[in-house]
Amino acid sequence: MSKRITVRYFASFRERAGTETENLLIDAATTRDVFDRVRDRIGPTEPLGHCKVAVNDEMAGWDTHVRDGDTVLLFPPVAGG
Amino acid sequence: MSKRITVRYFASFRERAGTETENLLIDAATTRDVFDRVRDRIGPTEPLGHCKVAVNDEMAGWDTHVRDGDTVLLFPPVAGG
Amino acid sequence: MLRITRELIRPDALRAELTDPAAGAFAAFEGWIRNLNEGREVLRLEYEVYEPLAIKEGEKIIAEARSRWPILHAACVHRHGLLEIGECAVWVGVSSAHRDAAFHACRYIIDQVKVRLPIWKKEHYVDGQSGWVNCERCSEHADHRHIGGTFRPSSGTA
Amino acid sequence: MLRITRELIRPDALRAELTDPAAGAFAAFEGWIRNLNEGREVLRLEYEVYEPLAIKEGEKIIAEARSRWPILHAACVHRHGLLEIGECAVWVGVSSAHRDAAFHACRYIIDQVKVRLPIWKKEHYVDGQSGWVNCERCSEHADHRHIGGTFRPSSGTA
Repeated sequence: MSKRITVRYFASFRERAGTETENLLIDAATTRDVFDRVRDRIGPTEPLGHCKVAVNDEMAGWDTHVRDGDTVLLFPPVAGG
Repeated sequence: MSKRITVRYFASFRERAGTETENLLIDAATTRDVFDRVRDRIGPTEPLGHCKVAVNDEMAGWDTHVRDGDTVLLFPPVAGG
Repeated sequence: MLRITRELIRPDALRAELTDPAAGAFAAFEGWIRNLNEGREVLRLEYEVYEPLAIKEGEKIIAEARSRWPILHAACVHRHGLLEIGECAVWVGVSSAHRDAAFHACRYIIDQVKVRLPIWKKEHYVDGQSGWVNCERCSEHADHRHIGGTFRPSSGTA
Repeated sequence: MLRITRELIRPDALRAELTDPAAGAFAAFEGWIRNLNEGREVLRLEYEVYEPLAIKEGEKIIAEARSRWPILHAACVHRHGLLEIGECAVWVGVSSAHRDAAFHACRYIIDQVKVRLPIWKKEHYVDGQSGWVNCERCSEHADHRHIGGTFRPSSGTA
């Protein structure tokens, strides 16, 4: 069953996606599924383990389930400091 | 053979000696001997290993030899910071 | 307390916020923009911060430090925007009764901030090129570098 | 650089002396006068410093830190005279390319300064009494405390 997922891109992901936000209608159970779909669109990225993800402004894992209407934030490797 | 040794006292040692400097004419081969003579005068102190000594403004050990005319600085346990 | 700011970081004012009559020790760390990274001359750095989650995660890190060491006060401020060489990108300060706790908590906070906060930086080089800085941990794995030619390992501050 | 001063310590001015375009990290430590020591309420502390040897020994400690870690600049300033609660008794700052060296060198310098420099302090208590503070290491041996009733273990800052 397809879900409406809003994806927000940051830093290098945003540059490669060419947009900050997009609304996808996809078959996705987890954040990992969302990321896989995104990689089909923007090309290869750093390995999953180096990237981070949040759902509706809460840090999440790659096995976190997504629901219809969720906003998934995709973070390339962070480099604060 | 007796040596003229100038002893300088610091902090609690100075308070107990009642003076900052004194000139002693003593039989002393090492700084340890000087300290022993001083303890005869000012009473028991913290153990040798907790105190420090300098000769003529150079940090020294308790086996450092003293010569006629030397100035021996006696430091009670230090507590900087 | 974790703050994100576009203004210059003022260590003296921040330090004053951590004073306490019961504090005998204060440890601080600052990350400064340096002019060289991985052999390339850096002109300036551009920081991107996702503020809502950076603050949430930063507060969590500070709470963790508090639960691990007996500290009195701790704070961290991170810059956002365009920074020049020599500017302070991040400040961490911790006050405590004894110095061991202040040192350990300060180190813990900066280490965690660097790997957990949603913050990215793009280096602008003297030669006109630019590139996103890879994360500190990721850059330990040389095989994952330079995907697409725009990723740079290591970090602008240290 | 090690300095002894009777003036207030100004961390911001000292920090500015350690800046360097190649520095990505800066670690600092401050010892503050706290209001309680070993359960007794402290009013103020009186520091005595034998300056010629404190400077010599301090410079040696900083040189040792330099030889152990790849740091850029390091400095330490210690107060002398009468200090009130909350005042800074000692400041240590270290800048380096990477943070690990700055943290380690900063910790090394303060640890060594506390046990090697010819500096003593007398605590003045709220109840009117006063006593010399015993050295940090010595106070680990409870059997050597309170000789003559005037020695106090532990230290005013931490």
